Amino acid sequence: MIDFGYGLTPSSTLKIENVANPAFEELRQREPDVAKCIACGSCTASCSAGVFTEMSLRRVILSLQRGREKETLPMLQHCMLCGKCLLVCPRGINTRHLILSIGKVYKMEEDR
Amino acid sequence: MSQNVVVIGGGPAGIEASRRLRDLGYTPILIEKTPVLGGHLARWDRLFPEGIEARTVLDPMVADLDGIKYFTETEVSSINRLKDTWVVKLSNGLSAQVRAILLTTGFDLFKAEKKEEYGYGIYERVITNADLEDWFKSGAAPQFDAVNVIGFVHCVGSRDEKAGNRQCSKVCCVTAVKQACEIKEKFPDATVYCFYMDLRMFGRKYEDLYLKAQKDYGIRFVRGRVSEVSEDNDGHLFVKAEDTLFGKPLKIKMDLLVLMAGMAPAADNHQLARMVNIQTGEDGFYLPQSIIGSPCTSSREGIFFAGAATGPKTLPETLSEAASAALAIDRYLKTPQKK
Amino acid sequence: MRERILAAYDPFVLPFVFGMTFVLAYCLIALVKVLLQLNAADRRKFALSLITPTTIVKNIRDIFCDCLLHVKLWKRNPVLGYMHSSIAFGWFMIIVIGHIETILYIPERLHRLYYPIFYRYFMEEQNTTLQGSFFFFLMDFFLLIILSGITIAIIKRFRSRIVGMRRTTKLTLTDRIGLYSLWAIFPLRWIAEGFTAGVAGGSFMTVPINWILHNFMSKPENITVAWWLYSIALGTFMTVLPFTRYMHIPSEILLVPMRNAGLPVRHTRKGFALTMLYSCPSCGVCIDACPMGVQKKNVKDATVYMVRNLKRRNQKRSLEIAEKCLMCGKCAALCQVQMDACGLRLAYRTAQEKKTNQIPADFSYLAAVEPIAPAVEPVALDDEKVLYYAGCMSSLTPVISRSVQKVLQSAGVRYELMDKDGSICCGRPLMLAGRQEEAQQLIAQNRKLIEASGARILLVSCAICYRIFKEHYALSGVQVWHYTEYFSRLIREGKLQLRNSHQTLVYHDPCDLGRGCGIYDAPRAALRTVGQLVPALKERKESICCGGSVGSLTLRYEDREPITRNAIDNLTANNPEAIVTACPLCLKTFGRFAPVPVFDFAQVLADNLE
Amino acid sequence: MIYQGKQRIWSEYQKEIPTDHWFYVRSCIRQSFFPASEKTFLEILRDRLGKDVYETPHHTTCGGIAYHSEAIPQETVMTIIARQFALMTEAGYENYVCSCITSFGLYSEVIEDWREFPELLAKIRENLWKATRREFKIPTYLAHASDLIYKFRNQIAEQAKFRLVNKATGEPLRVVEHIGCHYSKMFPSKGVGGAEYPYVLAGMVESWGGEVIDYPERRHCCGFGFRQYLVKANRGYSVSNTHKKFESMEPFKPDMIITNCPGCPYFLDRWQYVIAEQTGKTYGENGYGIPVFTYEEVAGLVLGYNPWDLGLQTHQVAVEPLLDKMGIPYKPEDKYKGPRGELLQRPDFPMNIKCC
Repeated sequence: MIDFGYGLTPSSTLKIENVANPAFEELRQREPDVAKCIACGSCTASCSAGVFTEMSLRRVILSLQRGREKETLPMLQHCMLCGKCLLVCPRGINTRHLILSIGKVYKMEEDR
Repeated sequence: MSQNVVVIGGGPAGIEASRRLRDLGYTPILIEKTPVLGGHLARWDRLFPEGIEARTVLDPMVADLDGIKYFTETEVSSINRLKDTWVVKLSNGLSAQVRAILLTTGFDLFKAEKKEEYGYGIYERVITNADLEDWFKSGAAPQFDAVNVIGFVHCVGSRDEKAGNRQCSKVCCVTAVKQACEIKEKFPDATVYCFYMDLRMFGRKYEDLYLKAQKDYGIRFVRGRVSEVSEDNDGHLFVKAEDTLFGKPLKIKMDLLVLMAGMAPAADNHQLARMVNIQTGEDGFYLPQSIIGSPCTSSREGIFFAGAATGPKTLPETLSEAASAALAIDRYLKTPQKK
Repeated sequence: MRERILAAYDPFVLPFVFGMTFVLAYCLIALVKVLLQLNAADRRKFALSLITPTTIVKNIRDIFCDCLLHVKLWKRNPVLGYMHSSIAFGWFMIIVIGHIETILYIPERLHRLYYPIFYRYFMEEQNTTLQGSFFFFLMDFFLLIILSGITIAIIKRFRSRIVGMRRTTKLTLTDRIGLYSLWAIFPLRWIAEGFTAGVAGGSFMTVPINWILHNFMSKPENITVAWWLYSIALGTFMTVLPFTRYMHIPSEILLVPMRNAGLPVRHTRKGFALTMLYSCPSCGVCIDACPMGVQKKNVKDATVYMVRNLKRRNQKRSLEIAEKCLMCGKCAALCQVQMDACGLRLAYRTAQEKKTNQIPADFSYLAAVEPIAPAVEPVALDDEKVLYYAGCMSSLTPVISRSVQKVLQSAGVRYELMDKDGSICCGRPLMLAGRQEEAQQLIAQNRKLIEASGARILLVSCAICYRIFKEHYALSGVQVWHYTEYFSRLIREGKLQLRNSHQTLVYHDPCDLGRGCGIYDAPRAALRTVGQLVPALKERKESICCGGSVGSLTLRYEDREPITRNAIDNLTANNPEAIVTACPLCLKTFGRFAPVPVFDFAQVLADNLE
Repeated sequence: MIYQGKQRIWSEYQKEIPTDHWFYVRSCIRQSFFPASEKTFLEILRDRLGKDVYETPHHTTCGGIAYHSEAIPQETVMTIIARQFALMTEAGYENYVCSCITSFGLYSEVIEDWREFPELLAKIRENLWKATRREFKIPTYLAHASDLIYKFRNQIAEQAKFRLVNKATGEPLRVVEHIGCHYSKMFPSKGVGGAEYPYVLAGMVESWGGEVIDYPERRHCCGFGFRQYLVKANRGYSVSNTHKKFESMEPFKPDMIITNCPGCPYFLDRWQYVIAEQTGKTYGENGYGIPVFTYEEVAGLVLGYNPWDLGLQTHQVAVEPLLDKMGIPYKPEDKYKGPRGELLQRPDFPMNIKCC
């Protein structure tokens, strides 16, 4: 392979057509409410951990739907499970159980 | 002999207004350019938000037309003002002299082929909401096989300068969610996506339908406008959009794409407007005296509107506007003419 | 008094002996197993408690009151209380008296296990002699008490409404065998002693039975049949006991001292927990207690079913129950054997989290949270600088922190707000989710911040935070006060001038404040100065959870509503003009559905300051 | 694909292209990328079709590359273009045809600007007068060279010696047509067939026997885009775009690519080499790439010109497999010979993409 000093940059397009997202399906079994999320961001706004870190439950749910959990799972480590998101969610999603279920379905990669 | 009123447009607005006028003792002359009464409703299978059959709304109306002279496949050839009456000449040779004309010309479904980049009329697997409704109504076997991923594209020809329609057509979001649930029933293990900019579920029980779509039918909502559609070598579609909430472009291979064509102003609005010398708004729909205060009266004496002729409307709004137009006509005809 | 049967033995005692040895062996093995399962520290703690005099007295008193007299049950349902205590205490006395007779008159037979039980058969005694008639009378008296208890038990079995029982558990097969054998024991004893009454002595019970069944009892060969049946009934009951709900009889005797020793529930099926599982009599009191029981589908989630599923090692159901529970503690408060139901469930959640959670917590960012600027000038000893910790939930109910500050200012108290711009959570919701170590990290960081603030009093307006500050924070030099206590103290010290609005108020005891920390009267005392208190149907220890608790992990939002509405009906039974509570979560939860305005405790005070 | 759907769109975008008397201007870089294309264009129009196509040696660049790379302001480029038109007026022509797509887009844009802002036109006239003492008239018709070949595609077909057909199987060749973006994307009405389905190349392919492929990324940029490839730091972005196109057309197994712009053929051709060397992947059959042609070269092949006279030897991707498919005779040994038959040096071949 010749190094020309420039190369192909990978496409940032998400190809999710038939990406069988088994993990998300399992999460949906454990907590069907995750489907009700309308990504309004109330949870992220009122998040106790969000005051100190970039924790955002909205982005986590969305990235799980897109199969891109690697980018957002580290955020969940900061969650104190205080339950404020549970109180403010306009869709009445049991966000605490969702977070706990995510912990059971998705695995953190030991990159360190 | 009771006074006549000319009603132009045989859709739900025209029919309902005619029935009300008849009940008020007038003889409505209902003119419909297509062979069938009922307008777009005649083509629809089930209505949001609860999915009741369109037939159950239309059939009783169409069955109750005695006392109304209606002419299908007939158009208005000319209208002229004679003192305080209008002389209306019809394409079937008849003519009527009336003091009030009700324009219930409704809307045209936006021609989805105008959005070339979506490929309607070019890719087999791209259909419109009307085509889908036809298929639901026909009960025929599915036209395509291996339908595993289905997409609904909102705002086709609505809120779109390039398509010449800046206004929101109001009904396509809730129709899309309804059809998404219906199609999921037909293809239970398909994944259904809805591409929206803003999901406008404003009416009563609309939000419940949205919630049901999410929870029970597993419809996936992607916040992002579809930019282009292309066909791969086996005839399936590539749909491109940006997931604006996630901030990344998105490409999905789909087996069926439904374009939610919006409500465009009726093509022959200008023609009729010229005949009776009234204006259409910048958006092409007729201009009532005031959108809030008197949506059914026009700027010209004796000319009235009802239904989607003055802008996108849901069916209940159309029917109630038809009733209020009938009353407006009744009040106008009952006031003594100024000598 | 002489021995009728010189060999002091008869084959009919065998079933009883077999049953007795079996149950004693079983209990012994279980005891050893339980003690071995305790970890070393708990075992030492338990042993220590057994020799400290105060706990010994407490143990004896508790065993006597709970196990024999069922005092707690009397308070709750006198009829059932009588039934249980009559059978338990009566039977206990019969055994004791039997042994006393044996010791007095034929001590050498004492080593024979069966002898005191079948004393009548082996010893011939006339009711004419003083001690004979005395013992006959005593025995028959307790026999009567037991039989009365048994008749109530039979009525309860078929017409449970009459005895005021509402919902209870279904009897398993082994329970049924145990129950019917228990019923059979004493009537058979009555008949058996009827025979001996004919031959030797008897009293007001055994003699009349002899007349009634004279022709049957006169035939000598029937005598052994009666005693055989009596022994068999005893034997079957004893053998089947460990597998029935009646296992609670022996195991509660072990549970009481373990509880008094203050052992924690570490594992759901080992040590203290195992004793609990055995001690559950499946009485079903917790079914009525559970606030979730409002919905039919939740009835099967009461503690009795948790115990049952744990015994049957049904992982799936145990987890479901453990995760759904509101942790309101009402079933534990009313439990007849005072089982730590919440501790059991929390232990299950903790084990589950440790096993299945794959996203470890990372609270390293907490270190960056700076403490509140410590008071610049040194704080005089008596000057109580107050640090007010409103808690996460209070940022969603601002009326609370605003009212608390208004009251503090009016009382001239110098205070600092610990979480003006977002706080580190107190850790209790994390702990309730089963993440104990992670909670410790929050506790450690919060402790550092509190102690660094130089305050001497930590004021908390949330019942949930209060409980964990009380139980898990070892704050040196800082006292933790719940604002209900602190404000009623301010009122007592005259630092707060309040006017009585004579508004009829009902006070809702937040679970973590009332049952959790035992604070019932302080809020009521304060509220009486500003309004007229109206009682709820059920309050104090039996107050009904508002349904909004973060204790429940899996309850769906729509399933919380019926619980809340039920709690509101309970509160508004005497139609107060307003509901007052002392927890942000209850405030928010009631606020959604209550027909009358819902105020926070501090809000009511703040609104009625002079 | 519903063919009538495309035809309906084409019917809305037809142009009335004049038949004769053209003033021709060349492209700055097409001769260096594909040397014989412009010569072939003139030969076909003048000799084969007998058209009057005048070309003055005094014409210059249209200034497009500099303008698009923001090296010169709009007024400067407009004055250059005004001078070109002045040459045309002086030569007595009214129909202006340019060889380069970027120029065509620029000319259309400039003419459109002048139409909307007459004062700008007046200013440019003054600039030109001051600079060169010349006057000019705006061409009555502006066309791109491919428009002309499209217009006379049937006459060419009549004189054709070969067809875009696979000689062995008789199947029409599968042809990917790539239109330069500046041809119709800026002004859809200025392109034959509009922006979504331009017909200018498709028309040629169909009349010469080939079959057009519509692959998903057919309208995606070829990767040329001036600043993308001029600056080395951006070049990765340029080759990634081309890579996206090839990945998308691969399942359709195209035999050849026909283009009408200076940059597209060059980059579609050269980047196949870079992609092959970097990723080891080729898109043609058995290790070869997909040959890329300008429409003039294809017209030349169809009319039977000698491939080496069309300059096909300067292509990076070997054209021989396609010539064999069409049955066009060629002498492999003459490939690397100079104009007088002397053997030029044979270039050393790349590792991952076959050449002949």
